[in-house]
Amino acid sequence: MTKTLRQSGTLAGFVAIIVFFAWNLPETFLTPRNLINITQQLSMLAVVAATMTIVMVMNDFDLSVGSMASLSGIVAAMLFAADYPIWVGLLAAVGVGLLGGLFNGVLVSLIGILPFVATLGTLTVFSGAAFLISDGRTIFGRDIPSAFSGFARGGVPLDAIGLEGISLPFLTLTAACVIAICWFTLEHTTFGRRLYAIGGNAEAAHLAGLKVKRLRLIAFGLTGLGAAIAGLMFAARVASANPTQGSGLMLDAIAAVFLGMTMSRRGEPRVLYTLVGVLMLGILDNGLTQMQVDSYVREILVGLIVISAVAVASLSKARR
Amino acid sequence: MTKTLRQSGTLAGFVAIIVFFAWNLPETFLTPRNLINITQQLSMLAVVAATMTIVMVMNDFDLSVGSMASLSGIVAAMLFAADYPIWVGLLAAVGVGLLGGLFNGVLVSLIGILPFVATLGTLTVFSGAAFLISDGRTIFGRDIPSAFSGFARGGVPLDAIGLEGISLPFLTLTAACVIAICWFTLEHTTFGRRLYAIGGNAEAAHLAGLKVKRLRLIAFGLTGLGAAIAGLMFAARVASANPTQGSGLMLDAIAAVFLGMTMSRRGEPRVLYTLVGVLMLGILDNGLTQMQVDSYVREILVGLIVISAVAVASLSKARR
Amino acid sequence: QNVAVITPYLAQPGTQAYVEGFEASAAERGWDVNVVDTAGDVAAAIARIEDAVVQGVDAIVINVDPAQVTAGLLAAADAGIPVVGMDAGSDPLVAVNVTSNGYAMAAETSVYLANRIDGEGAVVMFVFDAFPPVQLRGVVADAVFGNFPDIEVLDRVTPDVSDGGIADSRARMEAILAANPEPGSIAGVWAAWDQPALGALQAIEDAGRADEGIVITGIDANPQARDAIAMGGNFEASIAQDFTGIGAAAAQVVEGLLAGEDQRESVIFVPTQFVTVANATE
Amino acid sequence: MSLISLEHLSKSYAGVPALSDVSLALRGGRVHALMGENGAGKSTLIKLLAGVVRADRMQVTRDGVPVPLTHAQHAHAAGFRFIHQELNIVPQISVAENILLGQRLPRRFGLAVDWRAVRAAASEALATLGADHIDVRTLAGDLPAGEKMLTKIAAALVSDGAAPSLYVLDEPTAALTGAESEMLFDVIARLKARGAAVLYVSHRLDEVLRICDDVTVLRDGRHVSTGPVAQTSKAQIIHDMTGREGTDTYPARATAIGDKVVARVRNVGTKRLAGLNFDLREGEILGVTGLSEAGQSQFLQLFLGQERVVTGKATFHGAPLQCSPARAWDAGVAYIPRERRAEALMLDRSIRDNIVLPHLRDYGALANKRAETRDARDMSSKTRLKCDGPDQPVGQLSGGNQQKVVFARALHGTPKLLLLDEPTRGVDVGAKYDIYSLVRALSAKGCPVILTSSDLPEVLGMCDRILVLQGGRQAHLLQAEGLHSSDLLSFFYTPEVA
Ligand SMILES: Nc1ncnc2c1ncn2[C@@H]1O[C@H](COP(=O)(O)OP(=O)(O)OP(=O)(O)O)[C@@H](O)[C@H]1O
Ligand SMILES: Nc1ncnc2c1ncn2[C@@H]1O[C@H](COP(=O)(O)OP(=O)(O)OP(=O)(O)O)[C@@H](O)[C@H]1O
Ligand SMILES: [Mg+2]
Ligand SMILES: [Mg+2]
Repeated sequence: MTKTLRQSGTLAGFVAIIVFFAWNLPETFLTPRNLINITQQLSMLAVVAATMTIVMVMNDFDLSVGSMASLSGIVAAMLFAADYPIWVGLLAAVGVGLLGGLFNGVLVSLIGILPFVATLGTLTVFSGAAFLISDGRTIFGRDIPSAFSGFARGGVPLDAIGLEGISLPFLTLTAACVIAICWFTLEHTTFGRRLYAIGGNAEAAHLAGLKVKRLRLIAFGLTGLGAAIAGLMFAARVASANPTQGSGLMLDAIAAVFLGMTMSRRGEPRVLYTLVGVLMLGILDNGLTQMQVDSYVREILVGLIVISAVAVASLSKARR
Repeated sequence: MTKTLRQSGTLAGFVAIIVFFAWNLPETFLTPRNLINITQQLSMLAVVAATMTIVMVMNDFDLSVGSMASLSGIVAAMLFAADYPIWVGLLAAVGVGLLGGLFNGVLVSLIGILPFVATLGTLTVFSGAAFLISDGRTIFGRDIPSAFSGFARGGVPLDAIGLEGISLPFLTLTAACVIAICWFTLEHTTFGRRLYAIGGNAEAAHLAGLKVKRLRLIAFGLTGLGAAIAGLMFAARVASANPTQGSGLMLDAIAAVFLGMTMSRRGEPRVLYTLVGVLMLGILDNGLTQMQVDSYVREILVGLIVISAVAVASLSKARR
Repeated sequence: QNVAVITPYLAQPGTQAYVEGFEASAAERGWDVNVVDTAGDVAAAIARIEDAVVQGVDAIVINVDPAQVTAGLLAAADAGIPVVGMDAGSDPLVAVNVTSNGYAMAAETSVYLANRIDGEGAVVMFVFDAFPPVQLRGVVADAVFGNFPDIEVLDRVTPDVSDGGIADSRARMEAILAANPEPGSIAGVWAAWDQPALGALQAIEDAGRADEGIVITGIDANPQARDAIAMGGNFEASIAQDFTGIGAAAAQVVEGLLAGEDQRESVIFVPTQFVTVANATE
Repeated sequence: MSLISLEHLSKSYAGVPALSDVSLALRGGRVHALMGENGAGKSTLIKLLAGVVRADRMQVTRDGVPVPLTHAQHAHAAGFRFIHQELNIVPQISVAENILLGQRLPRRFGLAVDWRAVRAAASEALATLGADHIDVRTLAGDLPAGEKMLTKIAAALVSDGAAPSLYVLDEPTAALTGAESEMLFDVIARLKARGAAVLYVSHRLDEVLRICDDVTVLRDGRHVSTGPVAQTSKAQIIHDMTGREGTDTYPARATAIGDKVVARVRNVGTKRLAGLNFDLREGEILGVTGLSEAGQSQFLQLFLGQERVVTGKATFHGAPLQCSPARAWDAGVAYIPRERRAEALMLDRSIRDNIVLPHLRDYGALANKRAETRDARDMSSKTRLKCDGPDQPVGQLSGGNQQKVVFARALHGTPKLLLLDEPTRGVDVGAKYDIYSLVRALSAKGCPVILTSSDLPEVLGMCDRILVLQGGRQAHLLQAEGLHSSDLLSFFYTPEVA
């Protein structure tokens, strides 16, 4: 009973928010265009949050995703600026993300540094590297190939299903793919289930013969990869790269995962619930802006709503 | 043996850094004026880190200290601007810090939200509140009484001990007092011992008759108080208040506590080691700037040095 | 009429001033203005532009590099909503950009500084290349100082701006002063905006080196800087953008666009004012 | 029949030897008991064998072929299966996943996990244990303690191809009820019949004599004796373990129970308990038993203020029961929780810190390390704790010695009521006797004791009266005098007599 309440508490809040905006913004909120817009706006955050879920499943963290996103955007943009073909830039950026993630993994799993400290350190390092190779500048304009930034503007036209003039943005599709892969990996592969086992009881996992170190290493690599993809999406969307642009992603991604955790049975992170968390944050921003709520009040409201959702979940859990 | 190495690894690094700068900057680094300067620059961070130690002893966190520092600075400045006497502003700011800290405490201890989520939420709320009441503006100039900003410029002259023209800044003294109080509280009172016990095993502490909820509540209150004091020091030092000025403190404070943890015997946070962590960060900044190291390279170096210190500590711990 | 003002930079005093100028002019015209700050997040600025388009506002005013928010601008163009830039940069998708001439401002302060130190000595520069409008100031100043053979740029510092820019600049300057203890070893400090200039001033005064004649210049002439300049100390000059004027001019442009007028110029420069001790209190 | 021989097993921690050159041969089809006092090195030997702790020196061969053992996976591949001393369940995942932990889950299309096959394999393993009443979809954390252990045992029984050749069980019955233990013994008999070797660690001597074929005794990390069980005796084993004469009986009551009623409980019901009705007198030792999870722990927690009185009236020294552990300890209640690692100990803190934890207030507002150290040392010697000194972290102690630290904590000061939940779990025979003597001494001073244990002889040997719970309800209140294990067991099932 209360278990259901706890699980559905945040979901109920989510639905309440949607109903509230639909009521107050009858013309503009629940329109296909607005909804598709929201998914596009959230696509970068969704990618980071979904891949962040992979490490959080093991009770780990990655604070460096934001600066990794910036760094990978910068790497791609610098290569574009040096007239390398697009695929080189993309590959390099993704490679940097994977390597950076694995570096986090080495620190956390092989050396045994607490994830919080290790990724706090690499946050600084990645961000410094982004500044260093870009010389602190924003790279934009002709340096960014239009095929690259065009990707973020394009989409699959939805005329066929009766939505004239609306298209499903490539960014949304990319995010959907990443989420689907993360979901499948975590929920339906031995690899994913092992990560959950590590999160539940690392010692038991170790005693059962799981290669805890290797698994953690890989998981961090995947999170770094996700951050790099998000960084590329971000750079395409803003048609430019600067060394701080990803920094807002980290706290939001963690908040989304935590919001999601209030929805799951044992309070463990799960990708689809993370997605609900992401949508909740994005819809609040969209709806409150449309209602012309002052940006500062919006900030306070978002904070309070997140706290309340988690508080309701915690309280009903405690009463269980 | 290795235990000693582990404990002294970070300390040895600290000494090595000092020796390195003393060698490379023979005229200017180890001068009384420069050293006193460093202590003054670090005074705010030291206060936040020392009081952050109080919650981290219980394995908790407070991500909201930075925005709490900004908020308390803004509250004081707004009251100064409205021509209230200085003591009213100070009291209100400190009161806000204590209340905010207790609010965190309620969320974490009574409601049972994970500290990371709870304080991530209040970070947003406090920062929104700071923006809202200041209308996003920087408050400065005639609005800040000179008696208030004068405090940050004043100090106790050290002519008596042969340091002509140098004075020990009041900010340094304030930080020293806060650190001394935190140190005494954590190491030499039963209250502090209890906090350490909660960090050791909260469930066991509860069943052994410790008032875990109340203790956590108080500890968070103290951390909020410390953040508010740091916010006031900051506002006095820059003779102005703006709604983001404390935000850099949070990650640095946490980094300092973690650096300190690598020095302690069982990896638990201790105030004096936290202080070494703070000094290490500050000295790196000061020395590298004096050596005209590019700011981006400096950032990377600081990150790498922190990671290496922690890595050495973890490795020697593992080999134990 | 319903106008959305969207910026990631509202925390900057300058942005605030022209947003207020715009709001004042808009109020006179009876417009409904929604100011949206995305706290440094450019992608969120795109999102908020899209939200404003969905919401069906009559015009959008931006203070962000248009090249970075092209996605949002395209959405606005599709919906036929005019976009006006306030100190935003030129772009085909922005009808008009109302701004001050950043190149001229940087040139004026750096030339002032070079002349005050008689074209010789060591200069500390405070720059911030991540933000395009500030970055170009640094480029201009580099060129000016490079043209004086006896001026040596001692350090080119990028302060941490997350604390507002004063405190970290001050710590950097304290370290530089410590590294250069000889009187006269630093001739001037050129800052690309006022906060680092104020931090450097505090550092110099506190180090007891206020009487060495180190010349400081800033840009923006925010009230705190004006106070400092008016004191007649080391902080000698800054340059004031007419923020209120920019806001008002932007409002006027919006009004014209809404009335269906054609805009001939795509950039409108609002005059700046050089501020020294002589006119700081005006 | 295979022969697994372990030779020259040596391991020292920070220079202190935990195991010195121990050799042992395990034969297929035989159950080999490994005995020794707490800290003798049994679990260390097992961890070396499991590949989770690196040996200083070790040579393991099966039928003459060397087996490398530097990782848990090697042990698994060699067909060695383990049930470690501390319960290592993953609470957040299902029983089925726990049972298959460490193996590649069955897949469909070579990609997605085939959940149906996972459940089938897990159910099958549970069925061989006779525990098919456990739903494999339940989250493991929601199971009662005994069923968690059964899950763990089932995990050891699941085989993926290679037929396991060695089963190692480290105190498996410590968390099981009598009936569950019997089930386990059946399984062991079947494994034995299949030709597997079994290495069995337990501090319950009767059990060892009953199911084991051979016995090896360790003392201080050294090999003392090995031989067939049939040719030894309880007294001999105890002598080998402790180096002195000893017994596994219980110290007799020396003083009479007082007349004063200390606690009065009338028709008390709580969320999980009902119909409690009894008086507790000065110096009385009350046993609480029943089937697994019949409410024993809740019963103790009633006096700790963790379980709230909902109906009825309960008083302690005339006042209502305290409503929080903090107040209860203040009122003189001392408590030993069931799960020492989760609920009692700060593993990375010193023995001293752990012992003085509930008594901090007695040392004043300012910390007084000297007095604390003195008291900790005093209590360590009273409980015969094997340690390097009061500054050693508790996590480095053997399981039984950790339990003694918890005991030292509860006995420190002068408790007015002692609550013991499975107090001697994992404690060796000699130390058990010492602990029982301490409990007796306390009761002689008038302190009443409430004890619950799945070890029925312990309950019968120590208690004056025994309260039997059935599904949280008080069913019987018996005089212990003259009662036998089998009699007591039958009361677990007989309905309450009105
Ligand atoms: N005794 C233990 N108790 C609890 N956790 C442990 C224990 N030993 C190791 N771990 C955890 O597991 C990690 C090591 O895992 P493990 O040794 O299985 O790695 P691995 O990938 O198998 O490495 P390798 O194959 O190189 O031996 C440690 O970082 C720690 O978190
Ligand atoms: N991680 C460790 N660090 C230091 N010493 C240890 C560590 N683990 C075990 N020891 C020591 O090794 C010795 C043997 O411990 P072990 O756990 O093997 O005992 P045991 O025979 O299993 O005892 P019990 O019956 O209490 O379980 C003990 O003295 C213990 O203190
Ligand atoms: Mg053992
Ligand atoms: Mg290994």
